[in-house]
Amino acid sequence: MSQVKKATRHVNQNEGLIFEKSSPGKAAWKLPPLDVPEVDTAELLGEAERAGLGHMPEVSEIEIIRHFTRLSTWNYAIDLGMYPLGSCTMKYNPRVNEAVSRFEGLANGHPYQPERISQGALRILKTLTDCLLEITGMQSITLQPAAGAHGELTGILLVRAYLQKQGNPRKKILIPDSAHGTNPATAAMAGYAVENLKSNSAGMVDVPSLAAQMNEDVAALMLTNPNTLGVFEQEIHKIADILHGKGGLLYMDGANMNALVGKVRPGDFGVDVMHLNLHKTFSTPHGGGGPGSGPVACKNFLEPFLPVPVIVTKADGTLGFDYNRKDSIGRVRAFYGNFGMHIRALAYIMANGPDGLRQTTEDAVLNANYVRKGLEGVYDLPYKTPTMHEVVFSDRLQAKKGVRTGDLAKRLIDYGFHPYTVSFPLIVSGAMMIEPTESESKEELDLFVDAMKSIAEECEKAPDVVLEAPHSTRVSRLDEVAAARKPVLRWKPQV
Amino acid sequence: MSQVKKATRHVNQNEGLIFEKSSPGKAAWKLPPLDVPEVDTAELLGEAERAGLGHMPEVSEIEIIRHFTRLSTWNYAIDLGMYPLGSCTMKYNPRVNEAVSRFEGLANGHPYQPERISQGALRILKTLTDCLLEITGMQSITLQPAAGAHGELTGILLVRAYLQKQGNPRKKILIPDSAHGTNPATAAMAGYAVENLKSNSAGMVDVPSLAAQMNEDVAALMLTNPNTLGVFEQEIHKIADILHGKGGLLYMDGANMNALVGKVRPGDFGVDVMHLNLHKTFSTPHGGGGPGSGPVACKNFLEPFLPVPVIVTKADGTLGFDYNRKDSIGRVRAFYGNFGMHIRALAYIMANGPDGLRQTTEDAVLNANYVRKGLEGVYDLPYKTPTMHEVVFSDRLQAKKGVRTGDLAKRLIDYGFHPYTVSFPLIVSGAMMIEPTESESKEELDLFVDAMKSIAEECEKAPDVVLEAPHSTRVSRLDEVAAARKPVLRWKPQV
Amino acid sequence: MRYLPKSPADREAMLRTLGARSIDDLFAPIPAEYRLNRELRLPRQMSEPEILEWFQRCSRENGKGLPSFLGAGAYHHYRPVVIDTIISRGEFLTAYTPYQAEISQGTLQSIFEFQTMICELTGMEVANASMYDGSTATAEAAMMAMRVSGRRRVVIARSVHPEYREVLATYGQHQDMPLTTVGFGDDGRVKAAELEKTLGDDCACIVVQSPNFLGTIEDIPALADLARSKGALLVVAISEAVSLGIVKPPAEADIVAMEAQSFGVPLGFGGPYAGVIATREKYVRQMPGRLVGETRDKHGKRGYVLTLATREQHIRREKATSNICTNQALIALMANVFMTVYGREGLKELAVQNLAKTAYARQHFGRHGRVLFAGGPRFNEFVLQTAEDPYVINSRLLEENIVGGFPLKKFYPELGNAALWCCTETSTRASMDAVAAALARAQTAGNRRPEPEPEVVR
Amino acid sequence: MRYLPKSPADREAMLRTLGARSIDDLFAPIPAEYRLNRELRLPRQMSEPEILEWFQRCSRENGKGLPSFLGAGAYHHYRPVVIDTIISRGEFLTAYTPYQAEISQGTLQSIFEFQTMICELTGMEVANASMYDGSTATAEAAMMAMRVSGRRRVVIARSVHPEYREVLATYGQHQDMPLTTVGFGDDGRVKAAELEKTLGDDCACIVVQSPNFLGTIEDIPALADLARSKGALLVVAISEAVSLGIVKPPAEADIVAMEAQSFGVPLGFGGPYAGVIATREKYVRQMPGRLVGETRDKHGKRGYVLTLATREQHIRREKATSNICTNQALIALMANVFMTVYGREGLKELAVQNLAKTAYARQHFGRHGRVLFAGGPRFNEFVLQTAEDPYVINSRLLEENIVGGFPLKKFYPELGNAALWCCTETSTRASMDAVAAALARAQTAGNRRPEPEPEVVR
Ligand SMILES: Cc1ncc(COP(=O)(O)O)c(C=O)c1O
Ligand SMILES: Cc1ncc(COP(=O)(O)O)c(C=O)c1O
Repeated sequence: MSQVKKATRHVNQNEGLIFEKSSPGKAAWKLPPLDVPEVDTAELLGEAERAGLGHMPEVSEIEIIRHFTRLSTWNYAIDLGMYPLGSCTMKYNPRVNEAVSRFEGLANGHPYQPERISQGALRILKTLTDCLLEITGMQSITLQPAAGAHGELTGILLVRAYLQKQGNPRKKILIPDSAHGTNPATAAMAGYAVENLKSNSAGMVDVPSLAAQMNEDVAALMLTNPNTLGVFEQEIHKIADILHGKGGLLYMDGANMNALVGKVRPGDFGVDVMHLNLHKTFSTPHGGGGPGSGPVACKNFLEPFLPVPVIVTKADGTLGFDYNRKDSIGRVRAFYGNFGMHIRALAYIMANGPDGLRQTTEDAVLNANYVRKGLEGVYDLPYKTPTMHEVVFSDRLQAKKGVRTGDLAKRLIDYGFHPYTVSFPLIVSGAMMIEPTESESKEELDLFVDAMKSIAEECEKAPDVVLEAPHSTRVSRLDEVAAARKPVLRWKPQV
Repeated sequence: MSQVKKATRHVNQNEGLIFEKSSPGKAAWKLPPLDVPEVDTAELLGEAERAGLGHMPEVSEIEIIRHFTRLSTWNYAIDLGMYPLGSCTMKYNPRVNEAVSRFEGLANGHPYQPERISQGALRILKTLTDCLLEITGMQSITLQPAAGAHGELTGILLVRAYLQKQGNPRKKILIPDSAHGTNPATAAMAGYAVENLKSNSAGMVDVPSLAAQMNEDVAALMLTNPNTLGVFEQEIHKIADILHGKGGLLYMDGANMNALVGKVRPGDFGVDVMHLNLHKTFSTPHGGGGPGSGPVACKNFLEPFLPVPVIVTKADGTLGFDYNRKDSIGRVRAFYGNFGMHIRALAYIMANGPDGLRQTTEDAVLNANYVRKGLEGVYDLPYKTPTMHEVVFSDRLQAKKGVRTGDLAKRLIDYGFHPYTVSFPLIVSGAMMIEPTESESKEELDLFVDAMKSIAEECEKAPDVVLEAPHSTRVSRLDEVAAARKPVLRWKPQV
Repeated sequence: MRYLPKSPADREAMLRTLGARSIDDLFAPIPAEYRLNRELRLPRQMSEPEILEWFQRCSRENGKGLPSFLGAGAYHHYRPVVIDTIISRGEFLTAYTPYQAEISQGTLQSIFEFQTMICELTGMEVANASMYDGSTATAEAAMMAMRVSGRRRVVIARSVHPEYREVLATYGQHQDMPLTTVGFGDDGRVKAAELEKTLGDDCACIVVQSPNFLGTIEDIPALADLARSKGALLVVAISEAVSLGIVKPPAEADIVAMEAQSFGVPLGFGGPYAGVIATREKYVRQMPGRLVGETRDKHGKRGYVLTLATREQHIRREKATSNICTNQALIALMANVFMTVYGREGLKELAVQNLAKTAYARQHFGRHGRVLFAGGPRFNEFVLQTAEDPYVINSRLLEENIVGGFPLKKFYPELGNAALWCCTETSTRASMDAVAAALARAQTAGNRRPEPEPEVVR
Repeated sequence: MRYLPKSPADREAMLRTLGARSIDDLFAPIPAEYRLNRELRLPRQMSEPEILEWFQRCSRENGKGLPSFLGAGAYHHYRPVVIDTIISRGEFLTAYTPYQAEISQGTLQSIFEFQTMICELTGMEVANASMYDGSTATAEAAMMAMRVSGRRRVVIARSVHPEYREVLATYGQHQDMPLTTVGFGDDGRVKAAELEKTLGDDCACIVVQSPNFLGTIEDIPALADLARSKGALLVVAISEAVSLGIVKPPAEADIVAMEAQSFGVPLGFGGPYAGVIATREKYVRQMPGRLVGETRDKHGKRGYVLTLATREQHIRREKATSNICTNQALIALMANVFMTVYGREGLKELAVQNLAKTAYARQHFGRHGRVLFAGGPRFNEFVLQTAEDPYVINSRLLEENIVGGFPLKKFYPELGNAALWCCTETSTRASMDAVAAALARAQTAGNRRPEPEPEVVR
């Protein structure tokens, strides 16, 4: 692997399960002395008292620090390098956002504390909603959803409530075959049937078939724009017209909003309702899978249906929550959403300002096109349509040597990169979905292109090296089939 | 290396020098808008204005986070595993100490702010001095020295000032041949000649020769107790008597105080003045080389000579600094010492309490003896005297195969450990100085003993594996000779 | 912009490579009529100190550090320092969902440990990590019960957190899920008789919370028998996880829907928190959310992977058990560290301190009001009925910089001037005595003397 | 104890292995008469929340967050957030001195970068990382000059930080180092004539500070010529590192002794800070402190090692260039990150803002007092002489929650009612205006009108 420029191998600590380090009498905790009389738990709880805590661990503080520090060194992360996962928008997570979210009054604010002493939190929520509305060009918004999929559900429930109010909720949701899995799953949760919409040869919604499939049974189209091919739906105006013409609504999955911020606003091109992923476009950390935040923005006619509570400015100029909204779809979550993520997203918007956000979008699109340029010809590009923030190749050329997208991905690990998104979108067989985001320097992109080229060569010269990858990690390819066949989902003491 | 249980190899990011990532126009900084009129720098500074900042880097924030995160993954650390450096006392650094040291009023307190608004910092300093005096059994103390060696200098200057006041500063300092290099270096800085004191076959001060060498020219003996062999000077009372008998003073290097805390107090066995290493015994982090803190504790007769200022309780009960001390040796440092380390050490003492500190000492000694037991016979133990907190082996047995202590140390790296202290103390040829500290679990110690045994075997079966070590690191053995012959001490742009 | 790693020269070079004249060429696909030809109207680009100052002000205006007796689904427990030390490591904070197992073993093993500890604490056999929060976990648990049982009606206790019930209603409204609500008795527990009556063979599950919203611990074994006798599942929601340190686990339940916030997660004005669903092994394929399983690599080395993905949206699409994708992983890691710090003995001691503080408050507050539902066992919350309107009492307390209990009028008007008071290990005797004094004043201010509390708690 | 990773069983098992009856057996070597047969009299073992609360109280009673105009060797500059993010990583925080290069490349490369940046900023050829602080660095620099020159007398400007001079006196007192102090003129600079007079061929070096303690920038080129003409070295101390962003570097000096605190190190009530010594290549073997050098491994891969160790105590013992061992490495890393964040352009802009704020304060404060040493160029400090005693003014300002300038009486009684005022980028116009207003009141209160400042600063 002499051609690997970005990474090498280094000694790395092993570490067992925490339960394997436990022994009775070790402790990492200490409570302050009790300043009230002790109680007889048996007397207070009777039947309800618990006997013991089974196999919960007993370890010391240093063992905990070492345990998790060692584990952490087994992870890849944005802080270590490029994370080209298409659709996931793995961008830099600014540290000032972490600092402000830990300020005592914000970190320790109770969701039910009186509004009088919640003005700080309310101002954050209000300021963020104002910013997001300006960015999306929409008219109203809720910050309650905890993630994108949660936002989708909220948005489709808004659609349904609105149509219901019109007299007929309708039966189905149209979803392009390139859509993310959460879209159909969401439609189902909202009680709708899913009808697939096929893409045309340019990777866009096939407008004629949309026209053909659109009718009074269709509640809405869930459109991702730019779509999962990184292609902007150029006929968006026609699409919107067709839907609206038949009384349907246009839902936009805003997961790819990072291709549009500061350049174009969904509210201006006919979108009725959309969600944002603050953990993508607005840099809140992914944290190994979450938390996220999925605000839903809509046009005024959907506003009456938003989840309770909504933020209002009261007569005395202070901010508060309004719960009294008869048409609301109700709550989608307790309290007000992932407030900690709202803080971070707002801090990110403030750090960027209008110019910074625009530049960010431009760099994201520039990077994606730069990677496309570098890899065109080396890997098969099924759709030649212009690329926005991400580009999707296929493994067609390498498949001839028996190397598939999943193998190429694993090999990237040896080159010091996290793999791209594998086998998605489904409309591209052997998809390799690459989203560099704006956070990558030219240097890092060049290294990535080199790595991908070198892997393509390996496919020609020594496919086994790729098929057996990764070679540089502390564990080699893990047996996922066995894991699913006889699931072992928890540790159990040896008997 | 199948027998290596503790570590394996894992992919690790490469990273160039920050200067190699710089390019004009990148920036990680932004200042708030100026709220006062701009100025003409040329007019203000004239001749004194600077032209440019040469090759200072220009990089973005994410590049900085990645740069230092990647670099950090090349380091070994206590947080990753056992750090058996003899004499260095690499113990767990509690995180609560880091938290309290960052509290705004403490982190942003200016050393010259009025005493009226410095009571918090003063209370910390006062409380710490009280604790350290109780722990050492001494009568007075200064927290000003920034590290152990700095404390040594301060202590010897106290000795000198005292003797001077008696009429004769005397000429030399006696230092056992097992002493740390800072001891003789310190004596020289204080204007004293150094006279070596040889150890006896038990690794202790040879009392007869001490008696022989002691005379009116000797200002003091600098004694490390337990000494660098981990041996407690059992004849300490005789030693003290001999010195005092001839008007000399007993200085104790307290670097190994972690073997004594809560079990015995230097003030009780005849020590006149000593330093403590808060970054050893009291857990302040080593930070890759520092900062530390080296308070100096003494008996009352040396108190008048302490550096200015000293902390005093004023008539109104508030705390303050006293600068007006005619016999003081003067300052050894600006301001009051490494205050941040004082905070951490005090937090550590509070977290432990009397029982915790005693238990800590007991565990440290228990661990050292456990390692000694495990390795006796496998490695040569030059001194059979009972072990306190550390144990010193020699490479005599392995040297027969041409493998020296430095080689064995490098091989330990492949086994996932940081090496022990190599070739110190000097009285043991091929010294292997091992101090586990109390922070190691039985599990970690067993792994260490296994590793050392397995390396000893390798010396028999395959010495080259050891001589060529380390094999698992991102760089192999570095050429230190070349580095010293033609020193390259800074980056320069390629021309 | 300081987060962007490009110099003007880099951008030019890249554009040249692309043969583009300007960056706008790359945005040509966007129909001209929609393009934004102005900068967004947002606050100007701010420096780091300005941002810190802006949020510092918000923090100061958000009840910074006041002692509080609020619980009601969000609990103030002490957070060991190591939690933030660990979750702040970039390798955890800035990693994605661990789909690529070979470079995600840190996240995967920690989730596996989390799943194990949740099973130990709840008495269930499998647990996921994670759902959005306790409310959505409860809703998803009910829908899971529908899939398992093939039935549709959900019976829920009125003593389940009102906002959890609202979320269930929202989730269920288009799932053809009839919802029946059952009230609570004088002991604060769900009315068994009423429950039995409404149960029929159309019932997918009974949903209760324990300790419930009124602080009372439900009789889980009895409820489980009842459910089983009607072929329904028992779903137990837990919003105060610390109770598991001393309260018998709901081992007889079929599904546990839990809010892990109490385990080291900041109150954070309501989020992010972490929901968890735990259940029996036999139901695992109907679970929503991610699961980590143990396996081996090709050299036989132990390792961990995401497993049973065929339940999930990215494979199953509209047939998935849920649409959840991004979850609350980092928050689950906080809870993981918290559980590890306290462990076997600490969690018990912690819970016992909560009991003791609450008993003290209950006794002293009780002198100046009426403790409702005094019959049933409880953990760290109790309902106090006062002569005066709790909102009035609270505003007076606020003058003394104390945040009073949660007034129940909004959700349970029938309880009159009642408030839900919560004490944790962080409640000081001093603050409790201050409240007692204020209540005494309120009492004399009040228009009628409430009856003294029947039984006194030691 | 929660930091100790042992169970009672572990301890027993280990004692058994050792054949010891009890732990006391292991302490038998300590003569019985000295053993402590009681617990230490210390505060009882405290829990984490108690410790946090104790120090939180100390923090509140330590002037928490007041705007301050104190400089005088310790400067309040904004600290970018990433500094603590980076230095908090265990791999930096809990590592030892990088003697084992193969597992210390992170620390070593970062020090190499630090050395490079210090050279770029100071105009020197080599730099170490680090000395205890600016004061000890200055003392060690003087002793280094003695070694280099083979001469003994040290001539130091009275405008060098008084505490630096005290430390030099302490270090030098037994080094047979005669110390001559030279005063300053009306422009605040060292008196060249007086300096020239005292210089002789016994002089090892001239020690000046620039900007000096009175805020004035010294004429380094002239001083260097003077020194060279007498075969003495020029040692330049720098206590305000941020000045290097806009002030000409002391490239003509032979040794620079620097305090790096201004580069992202918290004021921390005086420490820990980081001293640095930089000099010419030809003097490198006389330098104290650690040096990192570039080299190769056996495969030709670039790497870094501690080098020229033969200067150090662990090799040279009493012949070492210094007794320093533990230094201030982590603080140097803070400075390293700070320099990297601001870099080539940022450090200049930062310095310019300091100039502008100071010019504003000087102009407005100057209306109510007399700005001394107005002739010479300065960076972010100036001396204001007032009618009223500065201590009195300061106590009045403190009532308005502002910390005033540093009264100079203590060190320079001849300056009368003079104080040293410092403004940085963190000084707000509002706070400066508040001070100006207070000074105006003080002036009218004062018994005599001081002459108006001769020249006005824009
Ligand atoms: C296009 C698209 N839609 C929806 C989602 C779901 O968003 P979340 O994971 O925040 O629930 C994703 C996330 O990967 C996505 O890429
Ligand atoms: C025995 C001994 N004495 C003195 C010192 C010097 O202490 P410091 O490094 O804090 O200056 C050390 C440090 O290693 C030591 O081990």
